[in-house]
Amino acid sequence: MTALLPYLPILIILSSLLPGLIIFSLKETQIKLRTWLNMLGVTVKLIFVWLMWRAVKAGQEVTFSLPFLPGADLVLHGDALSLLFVILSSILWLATTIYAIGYLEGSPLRSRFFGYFSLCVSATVGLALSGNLVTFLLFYELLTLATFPLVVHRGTAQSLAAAKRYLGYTLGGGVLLMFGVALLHMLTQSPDFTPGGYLLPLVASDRALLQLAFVLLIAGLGVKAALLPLHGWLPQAMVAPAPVSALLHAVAVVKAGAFGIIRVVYDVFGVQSIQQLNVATPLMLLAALTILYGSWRALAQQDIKKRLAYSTISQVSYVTLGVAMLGPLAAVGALVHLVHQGVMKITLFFCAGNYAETLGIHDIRELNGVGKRMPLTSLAFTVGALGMIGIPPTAGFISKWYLGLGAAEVDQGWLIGVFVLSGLLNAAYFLPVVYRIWFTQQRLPWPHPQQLSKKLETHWMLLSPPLFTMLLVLLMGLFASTDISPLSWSELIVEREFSYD
Amino acid sequence: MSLALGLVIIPLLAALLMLLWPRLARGLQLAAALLCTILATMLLQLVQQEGSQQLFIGGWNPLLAIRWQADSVTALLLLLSAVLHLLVSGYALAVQQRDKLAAAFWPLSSLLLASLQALWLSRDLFNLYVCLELLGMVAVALVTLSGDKAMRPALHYLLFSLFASLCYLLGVALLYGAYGALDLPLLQGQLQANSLTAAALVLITLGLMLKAAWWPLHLWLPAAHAAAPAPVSALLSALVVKGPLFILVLVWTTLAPAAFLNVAAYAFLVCALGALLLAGVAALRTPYSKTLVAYSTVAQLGYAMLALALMLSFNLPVFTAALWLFVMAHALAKAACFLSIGEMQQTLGVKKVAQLKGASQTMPLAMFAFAVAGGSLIGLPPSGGFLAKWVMLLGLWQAQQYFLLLVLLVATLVSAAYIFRVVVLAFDRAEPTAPDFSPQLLPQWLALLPALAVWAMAFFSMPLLAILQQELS
Amino acid sequence: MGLLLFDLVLATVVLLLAGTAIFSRNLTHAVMLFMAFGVMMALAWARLAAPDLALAEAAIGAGLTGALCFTALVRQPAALDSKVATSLLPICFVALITAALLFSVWQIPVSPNPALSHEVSVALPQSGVAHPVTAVLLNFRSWDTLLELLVLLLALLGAQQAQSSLTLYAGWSLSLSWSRLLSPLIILLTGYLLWRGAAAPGGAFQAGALLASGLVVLRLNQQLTWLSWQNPWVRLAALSGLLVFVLTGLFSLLWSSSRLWLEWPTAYAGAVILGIESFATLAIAVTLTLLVVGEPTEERADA
Amino acid sequence: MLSLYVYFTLATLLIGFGAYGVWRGPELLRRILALNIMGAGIFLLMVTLAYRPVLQGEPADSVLHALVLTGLVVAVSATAFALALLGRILQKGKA
Repeated sequence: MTALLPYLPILIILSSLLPGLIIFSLKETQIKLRTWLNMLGVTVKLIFVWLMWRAVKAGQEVTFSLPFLPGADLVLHGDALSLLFVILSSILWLATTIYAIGYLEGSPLRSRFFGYFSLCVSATVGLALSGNLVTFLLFYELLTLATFPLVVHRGTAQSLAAAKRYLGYTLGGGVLLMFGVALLHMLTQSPDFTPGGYLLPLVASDRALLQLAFVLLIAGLGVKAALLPLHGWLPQAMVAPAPVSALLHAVAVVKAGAFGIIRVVYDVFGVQSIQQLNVATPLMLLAALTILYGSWRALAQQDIKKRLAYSTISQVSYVTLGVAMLGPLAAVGALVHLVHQGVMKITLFFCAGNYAETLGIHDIRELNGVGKRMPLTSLAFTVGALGMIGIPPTAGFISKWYLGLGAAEVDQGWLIGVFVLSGLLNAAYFLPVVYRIWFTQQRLPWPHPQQLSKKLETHWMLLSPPLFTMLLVLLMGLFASTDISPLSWSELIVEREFSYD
Repeated sequence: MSLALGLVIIPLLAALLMLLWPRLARGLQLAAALLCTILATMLLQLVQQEGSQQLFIGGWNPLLAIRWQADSVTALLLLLSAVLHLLVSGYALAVQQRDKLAAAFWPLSSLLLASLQALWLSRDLFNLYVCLELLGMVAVALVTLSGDKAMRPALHYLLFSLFASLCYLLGVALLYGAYGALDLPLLQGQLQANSLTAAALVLITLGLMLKAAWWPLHLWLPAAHAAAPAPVSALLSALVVKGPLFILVLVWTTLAPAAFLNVAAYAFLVCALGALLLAGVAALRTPYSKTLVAYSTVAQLGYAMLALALMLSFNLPVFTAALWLFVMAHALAKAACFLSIGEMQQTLGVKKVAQLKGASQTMPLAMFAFAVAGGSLIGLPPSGGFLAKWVMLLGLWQAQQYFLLLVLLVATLVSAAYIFRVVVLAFDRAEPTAPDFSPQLLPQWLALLPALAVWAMAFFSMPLLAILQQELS
Repeated sequence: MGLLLFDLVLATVVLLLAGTAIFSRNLTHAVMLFMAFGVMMALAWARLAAPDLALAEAAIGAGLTGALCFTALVRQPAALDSKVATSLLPICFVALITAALLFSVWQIPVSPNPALSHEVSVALPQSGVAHPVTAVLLNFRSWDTLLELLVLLLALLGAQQAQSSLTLYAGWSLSLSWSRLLSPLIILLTGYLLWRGAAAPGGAFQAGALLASGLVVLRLNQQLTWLSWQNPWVRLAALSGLLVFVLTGLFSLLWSSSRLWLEWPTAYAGAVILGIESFATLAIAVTLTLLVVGEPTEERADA
Repeated sequence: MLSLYVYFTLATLLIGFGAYGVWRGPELLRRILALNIMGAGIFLLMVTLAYRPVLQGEPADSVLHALVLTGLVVAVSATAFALALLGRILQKGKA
């Protein structure tokens, strides 16, 4: 067992990479084999993740490294923070895979889709496990490359345009990140991520360069995290199939950016250097602005997925904001929101996809009375929406609570104002939808109804994932104080991050 | 040194035998390519263990004889050309019947390898002239394999190439007139900074820049490279333009007096900027897919120029490493690009970029090869192109060249734009161009091989850099 | 003084010929002037103590190139009157560059670095031949010569790729009897030139070019119909120079003590060089002939 | 001594003429001719360089002579190739 331990990180990546590569070579008609491979990959990955979780919880270091660049090996490292992201993406991958199999039933080019889908998750997990900046950069770019075919998958003029824009933003961001990483590498090589950062000795001598590096890194990561001026790709990328949107928004892309910001702030620069460099406040302002802007724009969208997209822009910046506050409580809020937002947003996207796939509904105004036709889906949607607003006992409440506490802790009272305002806006764009679903009568016939199941409201593969994630949203909220909740895990991480001295 | 000799003589003899017995051509080609690859690997090991090797041909005094030298860079280049020759030969074998590849391809490509290997090894100014001329003639002869449509580009290429060789020869003649020697190591440090030397160096540089298609002297390249058959374009873009580049680096790093270095660096810098930005934009605008790849060659050579300029103005070893890394990464990636584009052109029967629509459905492997190779051209990790760019970035940060960093940023985005211009189109599902015949798998895989090789390069960065560092110490 | 006057007159003539060749309105005239230019050039080289080169230039530079140009001329479109664009800006530009070049050329030291020439005279006794140019070509820098043979071969291979089906030598009509009389003479002369090359001006290229001219004449008179690339023996002959060169090199590599590439043992050097030269002559002659006359095709019948 | 400069000048002028012809030549054939004239200028320069020792009563520089001989063959080969290509182009133009 212990002999396996150092190889766990690479095994976790390979468990989705290898099935992905095999799936590429499959014929369109080999559906069974493809499904089987997908499921095998997920299961194996979950087993490996569980093993790693046990090890990390027991305080063991799990590191795998390959020689790569001089001064920067390819390091895969399992610590508490990376595990948080790994677990999130593995579990949500399971849900999304099932969902995608149901969603794409009968559509062409599925081998290509599932191949890239697996590559995408491999890249995300690799990114989570990256042990230094160079490795992170590598997986960050691979993630761009793996998600691009998914965004463009439908092959319509609209998705081509969206994919071009997506590439323009993300490759640009990738280049900025690369420049920043190279700058830091020139200054100190690329050591492993260390709690508390490794740049403190340089703050006095290379202040300006470090500030520049911070700006470059945040700009590069901000593209994926959809920070304010760099968010333009996200609403357009909505043309992708629903499982892709779900994955992009909840797990892979935006979270990769947010996760990167966490890593850069805590494990590369460290709280102390950030404070001395005076770079946290601009980031905080930017994040706050993005939160309000995203919510405000979401209000005006009539397309369900577009509204969810702007909501994502807003919600992901909670994570950034929590990181930028530099206080332990805010950090807990940020980390736990990373998980909670992922689960809630994926629920919402699954539901939106169900509406579109079963009844052909894309517009909010067509949702009238859908609660009667699709009660389970609508229930999941409602729970997700309530979570987004931050109503107890959902998971969203927990994270917002901690973020508010964090703001008070670092004496940034105005941020609480931001949270309240954003919460109100969230309510303003989610509650009317919920109202329409449950409390209004159907006026028009469904745009494009399909009979996907005899007994259930829709195909079971489409129905079970949102129910599963809905359950998670509730459980994470209700059992937040138990040992295995994301909250206590986040507290563990923060304890390790902030107690380095 | 007998290894190096084998590297030149084996393809040469193979070519002669192919001409005598055309029936044996394919077998001989493959055998020679394999043998050369093995020998080149052995030579690289030898050089790593025992340091650089020298040979005075005929055993005469250094003043009289032609000198061969196999240092680590040379050994790497020898290996690179042998490997690429092998890969391209494999592809050519796979498609020869379908594409009606002329029988002359085999001896000519073998001669190309022989002349390249002779060029890498030579350290004699006049012998380099003969090698250059040889290389130019083989290249033109290979371009003509495409038949009628290639004749005019081929003739233009030949005229440019001849003019360039004459410029080079004139420069060499002036140097000989002034210093009475042709051997590079002997001339090292001898040159004085006067107008005669300046004129000689300018002429040599001009000739070599023309041959290497350095912006703004690249005008012959896109037409010639686009007109040739795919395996030939691959060889031309990957290897042939690197020959003059190699000589240029040799001349400027060993010969040029220190007083000239700054001026030259500025000149190269301007050319590099022009290449990176303007040629990149040209690649973005051309309607033809092969021309796009050819312009990308011009643009990518800009990185090599930039590295050379930086090498001359800053005494940082990273730039030397960056230069050769760029050369190698570009060679592999460009070969893959040309082979995959050629494969798609043949199968789909199209020439324009816009007609590659939907290629990721009809020919996924070839498109994948193009994208993967393109990733290296852009500099995405973990590819050879990334490695080169990374090394250069470190150097630029170290030298605090913020303007150049900005240029590099823009150039990277431009290259990403022209690569993804093709890749995005390939995902278009509306009315994809239907293949003329069912796509063949083997050639597509063979086109993918160099692309995979360039991505593998990043994982050998430590040994590669070690080899390149050995050169500097 | 007289010599200087000769130089000046010669220079003026050469310059005039070159200028008119480039600027003449009529392409046919241009080619003829170019041939005359070649002859004058040969004269200049003879004056500059380079008889080998004068010979080669007369045969190759003026004769062969001229002949090739004429064959291309036949295919030029009828409208032969043309004018070199003489706009002011390019002329000034080129003139400026030329002036700069001239300035640099004048800086070349009049007394050269003697090291290399000295080295040649020291090494000459070991080279196996008495004529220094031949020693340089086939011993000191034999690698250059080998590659040069390869260049020649490549020209042939390239030209074959560009082979046009139409051959246009119908205009040539030298009588058969003349050519029959000429050919033995030419072969004799070739042998002489080759043999002489070891000690005095002359050698493989001059001899090869001469032999080629004889072969061309015969070939154009419908003789030697076997002389085509399709014939394996002809191919062997065209490749023989290179093959013998390389194989001799490899042989000496294996048998000599120092195991150096292209090192001829002093005792056999003379014989080795003569052998290589003979085959080189044959190869050059065949290659040049094939270059000039091209492949015979069916359309030739109407000649 | 002065002769040397006469030939130096002649060579340079030939190179200049040739370069101009290559650049502005109206027909491809003319450009090929001009290239040959430029080449002849360079060879003349080399022959003149080789002549320098003769002024001091020594034999001419045989290495340079050999180089010129090699250069001549290379030049004629290239010209032959270029003319063959030209022939093909012109023939196609006619057909």
